[in-house]
Amino acid sequence: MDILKKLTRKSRIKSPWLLHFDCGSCNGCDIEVLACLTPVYDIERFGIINVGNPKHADLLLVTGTVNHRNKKVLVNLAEQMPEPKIVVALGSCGLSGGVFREAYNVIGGVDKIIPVDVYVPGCPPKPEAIIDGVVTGLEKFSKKKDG
Amino acid sequence: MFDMTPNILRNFFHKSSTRLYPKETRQAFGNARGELYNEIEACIFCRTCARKCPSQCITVDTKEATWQCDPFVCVYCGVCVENCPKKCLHQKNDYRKPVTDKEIIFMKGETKKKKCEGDPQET
Amino acid sequence: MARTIIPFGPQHQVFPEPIHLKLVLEDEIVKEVVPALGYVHRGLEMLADVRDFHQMIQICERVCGICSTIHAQCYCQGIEELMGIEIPDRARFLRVIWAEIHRVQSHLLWLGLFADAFGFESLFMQCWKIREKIMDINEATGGNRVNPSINIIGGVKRDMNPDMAQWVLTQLDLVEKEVNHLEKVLLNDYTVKKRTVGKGVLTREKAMELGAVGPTLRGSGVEQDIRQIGYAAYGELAHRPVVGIDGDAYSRNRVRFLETLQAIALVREAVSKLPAGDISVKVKGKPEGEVVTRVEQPRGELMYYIKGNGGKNLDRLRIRTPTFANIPPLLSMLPGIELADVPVIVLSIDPCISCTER
Amino acid sequence: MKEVISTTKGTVVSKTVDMKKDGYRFVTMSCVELDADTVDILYHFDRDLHLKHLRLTIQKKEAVPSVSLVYFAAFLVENEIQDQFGIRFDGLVLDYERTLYLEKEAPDAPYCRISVSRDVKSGED
Repeated sequence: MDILKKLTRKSRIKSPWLLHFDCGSCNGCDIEVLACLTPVYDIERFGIINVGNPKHADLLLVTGTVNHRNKKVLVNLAEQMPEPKIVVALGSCGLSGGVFREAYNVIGGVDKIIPVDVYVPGCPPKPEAIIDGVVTGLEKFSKKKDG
Repeated sequence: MFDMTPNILRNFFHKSSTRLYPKETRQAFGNARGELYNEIEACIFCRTCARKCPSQCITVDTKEATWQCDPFVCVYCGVCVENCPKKCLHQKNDYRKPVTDKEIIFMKGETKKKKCEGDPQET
Repeated sequence: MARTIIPFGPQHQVFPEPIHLKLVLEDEIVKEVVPALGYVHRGLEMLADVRDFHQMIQICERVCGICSTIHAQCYCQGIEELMGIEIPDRARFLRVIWAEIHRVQSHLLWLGLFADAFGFESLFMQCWKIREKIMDINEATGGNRVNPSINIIGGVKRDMNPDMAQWVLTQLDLVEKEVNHLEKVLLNDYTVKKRTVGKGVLTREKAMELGAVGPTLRGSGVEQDIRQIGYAAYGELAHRPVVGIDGDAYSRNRVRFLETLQAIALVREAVSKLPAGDISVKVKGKPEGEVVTRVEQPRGELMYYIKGNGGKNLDRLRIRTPTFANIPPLLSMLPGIELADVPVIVLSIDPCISCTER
Repeated sequence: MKEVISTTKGTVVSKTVDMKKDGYRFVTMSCVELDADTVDILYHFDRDLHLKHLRLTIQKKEAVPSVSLVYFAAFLVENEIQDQFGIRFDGLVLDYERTLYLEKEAPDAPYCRISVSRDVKSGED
């Protein structure tokens, strides 16, 4: 069993599956995440696949200022992901609320709702920065204990 | 029926369009707006940047001669750089690297003598 | 027949953004649709209270990441009208150039996502591959891939020197060549036609009544495009709206495809006519009074209502985005179609939820 | 804004019907707070790229007759105004009951900055 567990773990690091959720961003970060998946940046060459089901995902990419309505969805998605998991917050909005910090329906930052492992600054971050962020996340992932 | 096939074949015979990012890093464009930094020696702590910033990420204390910027709030719009009277604010062409912990850029300069304190117009 | 209610979204593979649709089905046929919004609502119109009217440019730009330049352009245009500022000719042409580059980017993005909605993965990848060239243009000329931030009140921030303009044109030539290769696929391919022809029909009358805008309206045969007003430099450029006939998903697809080519042609014309001179004028004073200003976004008519009170903060900033106007037509398109076609129809209006909810 | 026609609560629906007969397309509505008690509601219409506006000045506590039966497209923006200003619209085709954008945690009628007034529906829970 131990070998099997180790193998699963290793494969999760070598080929992490990614779930992307837009938590109220302006779309800029989302299209950059999508741009990462398309030919020019093509993160699938690292074995990273974009999945729609949180139960299959190892990495959660969250973009955007969190608001009162979608925070429930965010918590729900994060809870459904198997442990260990990595949460990457993208863009100024995801980190702190960015320019919208003072708006009335903005909570401001993903880390106010769920724990965040990697912060990727930028408005929006370039695809290169997103790749860096995912790689930094995976380093952290390999150190995390099994849940 | 096979209208996409010529495109796919063409892609086979062309150079791959993928940028092999971690292996080859692309030179950023000269105009690109990236990481913000301050040449603190030249800064006169006039607070123009803090006032003009649309996301209010810069805090300046004139008395203590400190300049603070929260890079996680900054939207990299470059308004502060354009408005700096001393031209001591700059943006690198490269983006800021992802980190695992939040940080704040904190800079402390020397308190300027009376001659240019608080007056951005004076050079 | 038993009725089933299927929740569609907020987190769904087809949409990059969260929108929730409650679909009431009978068998496989959609009978009724109730949209639930609010997943992206930020309330940024209220930020006019805490930010001055210059800072609002950057905020307006971030209403939507796909059409950011055009939002900022519309806002600046409104404030200029309030303050009675005439911007230099060169700035007017430069605004057109950046806006049209943005349109190409947005339409290519949409063509890709649309292909993805009916499972044509390779077409999606191809469109997005072409789009990266436009993103490079944005970065090289404006400084950022998505939010170039070039509009300021009184003109534009950055100039385009002849070398740069030439480089932009050569890049656009490459883009045009590649887009032309896709013409046969997007307009003739069996798969594309099978999934789009006759789906989500919006008749001309219905489109007018429900207040559709942009390619959704033009796809139904109405020749209306805000660029015809001739704001910025559009009055001096040859431009005729692209119009579809059938009002189905295919017709909207065709309109957007042809508009992509038209936008490239407009950039070329604007560069050739680019006058010399200043790129901005100095702005003095504060906006006072109220104004309604409109521009054509990739998704349709964008309307800003601005009310200033002579102070540095605006009294009211109201943004009516094209997707907001296109949601009622969408609700009328959906009933009567099969569940499997819902993503295709929803995407055919080019939904931009962050615009809609602001 | 050149062509602005003032209306009252009684005539707004009939004027909208006239607009529809004339072939105008409904663009949108804007709500502007004037002072603590009154707001302006502007109805924007467009025909062949030509804009026309109706202006309705009302008390915040009053209910406004909805035009969503005339122009279906108005239901979204009327719900939005209900959310943001707390003004009630009578006869909405689809009433979200002030939950279109805002959850309970969010501030009530956030766009009324001068005084937050909540329209108390008779017998509300």
